[in-house]
Amino acid sequence: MALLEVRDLRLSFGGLKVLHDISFSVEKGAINSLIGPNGAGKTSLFNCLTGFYKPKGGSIRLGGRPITGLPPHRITALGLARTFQNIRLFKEMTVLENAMSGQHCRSRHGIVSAILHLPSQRREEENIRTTGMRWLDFVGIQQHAHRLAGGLSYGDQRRLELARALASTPELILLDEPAAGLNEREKLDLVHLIRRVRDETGVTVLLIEHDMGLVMQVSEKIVVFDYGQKIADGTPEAVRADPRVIEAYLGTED
Amino acid sequence: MTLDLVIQQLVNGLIVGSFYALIALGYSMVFGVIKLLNFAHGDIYMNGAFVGLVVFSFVGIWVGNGWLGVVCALLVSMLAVGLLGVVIERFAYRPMRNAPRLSILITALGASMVLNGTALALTGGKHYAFNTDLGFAGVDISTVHITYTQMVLVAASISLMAGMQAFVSRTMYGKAMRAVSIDMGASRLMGIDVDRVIALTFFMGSALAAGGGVMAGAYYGSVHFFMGFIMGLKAFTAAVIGGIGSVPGAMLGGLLLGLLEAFGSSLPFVGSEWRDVFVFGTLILFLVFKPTGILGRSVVERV
Amino acid sequence: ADIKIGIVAPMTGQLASEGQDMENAVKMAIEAANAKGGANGDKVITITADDACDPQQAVTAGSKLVSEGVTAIVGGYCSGAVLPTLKIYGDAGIPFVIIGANSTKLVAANQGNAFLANSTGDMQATTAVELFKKNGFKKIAVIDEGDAYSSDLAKLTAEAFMGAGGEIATKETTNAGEQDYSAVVTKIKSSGADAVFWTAYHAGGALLTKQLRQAGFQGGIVLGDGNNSPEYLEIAGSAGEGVYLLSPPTVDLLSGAGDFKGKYKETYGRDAGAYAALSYDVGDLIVDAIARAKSADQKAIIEALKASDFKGLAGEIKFTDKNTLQTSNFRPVIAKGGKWVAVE
Amino acid sequence: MEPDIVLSADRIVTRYGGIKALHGVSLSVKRGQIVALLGANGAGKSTTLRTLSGLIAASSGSVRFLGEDITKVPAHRLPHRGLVHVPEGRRIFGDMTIKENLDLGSFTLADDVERRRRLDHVFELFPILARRQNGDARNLSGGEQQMLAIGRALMAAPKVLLLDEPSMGLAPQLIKEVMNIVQRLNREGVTILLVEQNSKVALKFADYGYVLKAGRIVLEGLGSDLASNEAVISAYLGGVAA
Amino acid sequence: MTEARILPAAAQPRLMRWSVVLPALAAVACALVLPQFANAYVTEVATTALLYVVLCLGLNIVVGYAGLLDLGYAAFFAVGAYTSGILTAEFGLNFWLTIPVAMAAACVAGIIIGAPTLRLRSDYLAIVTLGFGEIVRIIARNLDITGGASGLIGIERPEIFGFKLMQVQHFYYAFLVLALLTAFVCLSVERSRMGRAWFYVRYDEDAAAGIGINRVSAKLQAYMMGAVIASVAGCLYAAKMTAISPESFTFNQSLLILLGVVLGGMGRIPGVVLGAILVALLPEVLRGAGTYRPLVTAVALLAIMLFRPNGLWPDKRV
Ligand SMILES: Nc1ncnc2c1ncn2[C@@H]1O[C@H](COP(=O)(O)OP(=O)(O)OP(=O)(O)O)[C@@H](O)[C@H]1O
Ligand SMILES: Nc1ncnc2c1ncn2[C@@H]1O[C@H](COP(=O)(O)OP(=O)(O)OP(=O)(O)O)[C@@H](O)[C@H]1O
Ligand SMILES: CC(C)C[C@H](N)C(=O)O
Ligand SMILES: [Mg+2]
Ligand SMILES: [Mg+2]
Repeated sequence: MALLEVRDLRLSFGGLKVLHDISFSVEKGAINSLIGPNGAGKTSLFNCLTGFYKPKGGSIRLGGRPITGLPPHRITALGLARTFQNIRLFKEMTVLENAMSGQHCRSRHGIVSAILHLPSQRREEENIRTTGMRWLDFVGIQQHAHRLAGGLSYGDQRRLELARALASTPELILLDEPAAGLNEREKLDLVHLIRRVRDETGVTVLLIEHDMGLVMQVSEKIVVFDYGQKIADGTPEAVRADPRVIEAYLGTED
Repeated sequence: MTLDLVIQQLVNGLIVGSFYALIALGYSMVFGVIKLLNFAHGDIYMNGAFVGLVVFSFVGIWVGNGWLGVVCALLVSMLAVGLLGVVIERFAYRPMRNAPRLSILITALGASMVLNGTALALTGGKHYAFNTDLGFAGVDISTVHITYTQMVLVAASISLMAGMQAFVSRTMYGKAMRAVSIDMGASRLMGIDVDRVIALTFFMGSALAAGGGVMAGAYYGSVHFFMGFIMGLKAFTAAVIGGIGSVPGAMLGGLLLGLLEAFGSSLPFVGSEWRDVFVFGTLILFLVFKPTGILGRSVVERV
Repeated sequence: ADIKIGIVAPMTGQLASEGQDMENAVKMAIEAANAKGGANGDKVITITADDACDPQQAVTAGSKLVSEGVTAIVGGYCSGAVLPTLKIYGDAGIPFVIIGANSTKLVAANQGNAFLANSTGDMQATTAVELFKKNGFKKIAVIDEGDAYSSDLAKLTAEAFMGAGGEIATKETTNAGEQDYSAVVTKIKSSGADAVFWTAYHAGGALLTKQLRQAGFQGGIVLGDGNNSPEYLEIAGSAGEGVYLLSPPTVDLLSGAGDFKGKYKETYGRDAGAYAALSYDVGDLIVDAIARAKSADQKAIIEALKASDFKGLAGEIKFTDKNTLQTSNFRPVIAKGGKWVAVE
Repeated sequence: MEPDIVLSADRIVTRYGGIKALHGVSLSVKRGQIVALLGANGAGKSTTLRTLSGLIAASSGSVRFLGEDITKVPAHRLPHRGLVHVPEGRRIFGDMTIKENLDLGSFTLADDVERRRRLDHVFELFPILARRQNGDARNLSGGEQQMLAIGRALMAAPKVLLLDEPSMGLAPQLIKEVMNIVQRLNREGVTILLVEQNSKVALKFADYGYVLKAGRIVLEGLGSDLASNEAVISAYLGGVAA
Repeated sequence: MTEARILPAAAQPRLMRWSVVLPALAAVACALVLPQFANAYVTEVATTALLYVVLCLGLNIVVGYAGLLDLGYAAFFAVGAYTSGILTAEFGLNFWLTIPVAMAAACVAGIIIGAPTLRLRSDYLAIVTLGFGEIVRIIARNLDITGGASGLIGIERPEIFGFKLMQVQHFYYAFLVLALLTAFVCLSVERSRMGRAWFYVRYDEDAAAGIGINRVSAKLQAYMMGAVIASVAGCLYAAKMTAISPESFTFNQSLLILLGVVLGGMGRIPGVVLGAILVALLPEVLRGAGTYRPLVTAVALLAIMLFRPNGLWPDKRV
């Protein structure tokens, strides 16, 4: 069974139909991409998957469990993490604290045990810190742990967002244009990092990207949207050759 | 409640409500442009009433205590207090433009206290009579008597508000105000002098409050240093209920608040001492179901 | 050594004007006493503490006076602010003569050291009921402002009037600082009341009067003692004609106060307000009590106060065993030609 | 000074708080050119544009525009002199309609007939904007917002246009479309200073280019020379950011 | 406009820094001996200052940590004061037993008003809290059990181990203990998982939701914790005043507490404590100004805000 199953998903704002009966699935352990022209509805789909938008119809299943219409924090707890198209870090907090934030839904101590300084609470805190450090290490920015997140370079901020999402120990991670604003070398590093995420942690990846070089390089399957509709779905080779995709999105090479 | 009573309370509510609306409008405009809950707005209203009274007593020597005097007082006060608003913005708020929002809020509180404290020091807390002879003539609808003064008052505040709405939605300067409220930096790139636009907003908002102050002073016949406090609160309430930042929203919010109060005073089974529980209770419930006020935009944050 | 007398009054806040009057008049009395050689030959000095009519500020103001080592304290305009201070002065054993505040709650909370120089709420209620009867008012609307003083007076009067066979048409509460009373006016009119009793202060009283008359209310209007202010008449204007007021003894009503009135205006550049005369008397009374106690000993002063048999501008001050006035000093007056004149 | 230099910066230093973002940047733009300003993340490209358009004050150095020193001229005075800046991230007025956004572009213009004329020109360039003119700008997709941002700038009838990363976040086809429009504008006589990270795209069109690194110009030359010198550029552009 | 940047302490590499601990200890030591040297008035004012310290620390959780603008905080103060006052005066309950009841009452009140409204945007939340504050005050004013407009009088003074708290000094120490306790609680929570969650929500609600934080629940917890602290302060306040009335729980009171939070430097405990002390002291220091007192106080306040827009003692690393 597929890890993520989207069936007949519909979304509209007022009169504007943003998603029309979208269906597709993502297999466990895969790296898939979602592409399409600007305004095709890619980010909106992510927002539906993660509970930020309430779809008008259709269903979403994660690992067989229905998650349609749940609030974002519940969905994260069920194993779906995301990054944002325009970086949304807690800029005024440290890099480590950002990484620690991901584990909120995996820890449980509350106000009372904090006031009482219970030993189990102390241990949990310690655990959150070390786990946070581990993820920083994984994405390669642990040397900046105590700097403010807002002071990181753009590329490092993208990495930190990834670390934060990974810290919630997801099964599926959604990346919204992770390469936007990165230069060629940074993009190469990103491809490498995305592969490591899947290979070393087993997390499934679904990403939105406009950089075709990166998309073709990294994805096993590509879903293509246009005007809120799925117009293609297949391997990079198949998609690249699809005339509808070329017309709507890629354009003719020159 | 009998029908007459309902009509009478409706009239009562509309009259107070039009004052609330007028003051709320300035509140909302200032909020719209610099996202500041201008706690000093009520004191501006109070200052407007005092300036109006001084002018009225002065010109009264020549023109008497009738309409002409009130109109003179209104115009002079709106101009003078409008400028006061500009001065306050210049010296208290502009230096704070990049400060945290709560700090600006506290600065506004400080500005309010300065205006209020000055008025106390100057008047010694005395209540002044604002005696006009506008008369009680009017029309009767069944047992309900509506004076011409009341009609003029409602008409005046509605036309001030309509004018404001037209200004904001039609003119280039009005558009500039909205642009500044959305993005100051980008506005400057359009060639908009942001400081000027903000100053203009304060001028207009303060002038409206002053106009309200003079009208209220003349209508109710008394002026004192504390009169702005409650009015400021009501205006704030009305502005938020209407959907803060929205001009027609402020108007509707003001009228709604006036009506709620009028009918809240004649609740069945309980006395008028429960009025504000009713008013605020209704408002809170309302916000639970319509979280952005009457005309506030429901912005789905794009993530 | 100098004898220190504390004055607590609202010097800021909404009732600052009244507080100013109290301070001025007490000081005038003390200066006059000093000119005659002070108390027991000692010079009397005053220290003013602002309570802003706010309970919390009143407590700090009170403890400031206590710490300054004052011999006695006079003042207090708002019952709400005086109430929590009674404990402080009581514990410190300081004689305290209350000038204005007169809620019956003060009597209950008194620890024996406090004296009410103003007639209490129930005395006023009695006077009010008498006035209603005399004018043939049968159905009264009672309106207060929701503060300690006015709601206490409203309640007492309503009870007293019903006890005397009268009917309460409606009981309403307004908010201090608001200008529009139309909703309440509408309610009063539809209640069929033949008179209105307003128990709060003059600012609201004037507005209410005006709006009642404008709405065509023809019945009687009666005001509590917080309304005696020249400002009331100025603001109410012609609408105020024929309105009754349960007045404290003010300079205009007192035959012997002409000198005081002139001197007050000369010294402070303003007219003497409603409580100026009584404040002057209380200033006098405290010096008199110290003189009678023949020392600055506070217990002795309290005893002397209990035994007071004082005649001042405002009339006589003699206390009951509850430290309240033996005879009410409220006088019903009526507004005629822009002046308060005594009702015979 | 050469007469055909319309915009120039002379050793400008710009700070954010205490931190220097530009360490003496000098550049010049000639009439009718497309000049590219390249550089990695955080190199100071946007800061340079902001300093040129007066959004941030330079702490030293000077900016000249059409022969006048504009270093101290506030930002809002420049559009009607003909210097218009399309900022990074588009910065459209999302709560206002597309038409209102465009109107604001010609804020300083009093002549309604002329405004209408310019509006028609923009609608001709970007037909999608004409179709959705009464809709709220926020609902446009990324690419359409970019068109609106450029269209809004054109409403001021610029002599010199400062464009900050117009290709950011755009689909491949749209990048092409936008760049075509840039070229067309240039042919119509608008001088353009183009900031790009994507050097391939930028150098295809540019007459001249500058490369910024850590707040300093490290390389400049004719567009074609730089384009053939990709290796050198990517050494700078691919280098460690910030 | 940017919010003042506040770093939760967990971010700091070392939790205990002597440069912080030593002055804090010194301040506590001074506070301990103060009544030995001061007269009743000074002690009274200092007690008020401590009351504001507690209230401001409580409100700081709501405003400073969770970023919720609360204009009706005095309501919870009132809930505490009235619960304790009524239970001791009318039902003869032991003062100390009233505290847990008051805490529970504040929690319930916090949930009733907070649960449906905390998702509102800041300015709308402001009016809801303001309205709630007024509702609580008017209810207290209109009910018989609360003593109506005159309030409750003759509230019993508490006893502890047979010792009756009577004088200002006694209450001074009681409030000092409460203030220290509150500071300790705030410090502990600030550095914990929930404390961080508040900061996350405050800086970016959507991002917080995206990483699995329940925004409404986090806000509600902050709101309730603030409510509980105010209610405990209210209990002690009632016992100290022996007479409480609706006039002590006005909108102005709420503003004053907010003022203390922002004036000193929102979000960090030392700043808030300083602000609270200032709010209590400033009007007293300026007593000499008479009728001009409000004006002078206001000018002083404005000057502070204009010269130190982030508060007097903001976080150093801003
Ligand atoms: N909250 C909203 N209100 C109204 N319209 C919206 C909203 N969110 C998205 N839309 C509209 O839905 C359509 C799809 O937008 P979406 O952001 O999903 O596009 P996208 O495929 O991610 O584009 P891009 O590549 O530019 O990011 C657009 O037309 C957009 O204007
Ligand atoms: N508002 C700001 N406050 C503080 N520092 C800033 C600000 N904006 C930019 N900086 C800093 O100034 C330097 C130059 O930034 P600038 O935005 O000009 O770079 P850029 O070349 O445009 O990069 P990008 O390609 O990411 O847009 C960077 O180190 C950046 O961190
Ligand atoms: C009329 C006033 C002297 C009464 C006083 N305000 C009180 O509260 O008791
Ligand atoms: Mg997108
Ligand atoms: Mg940039």
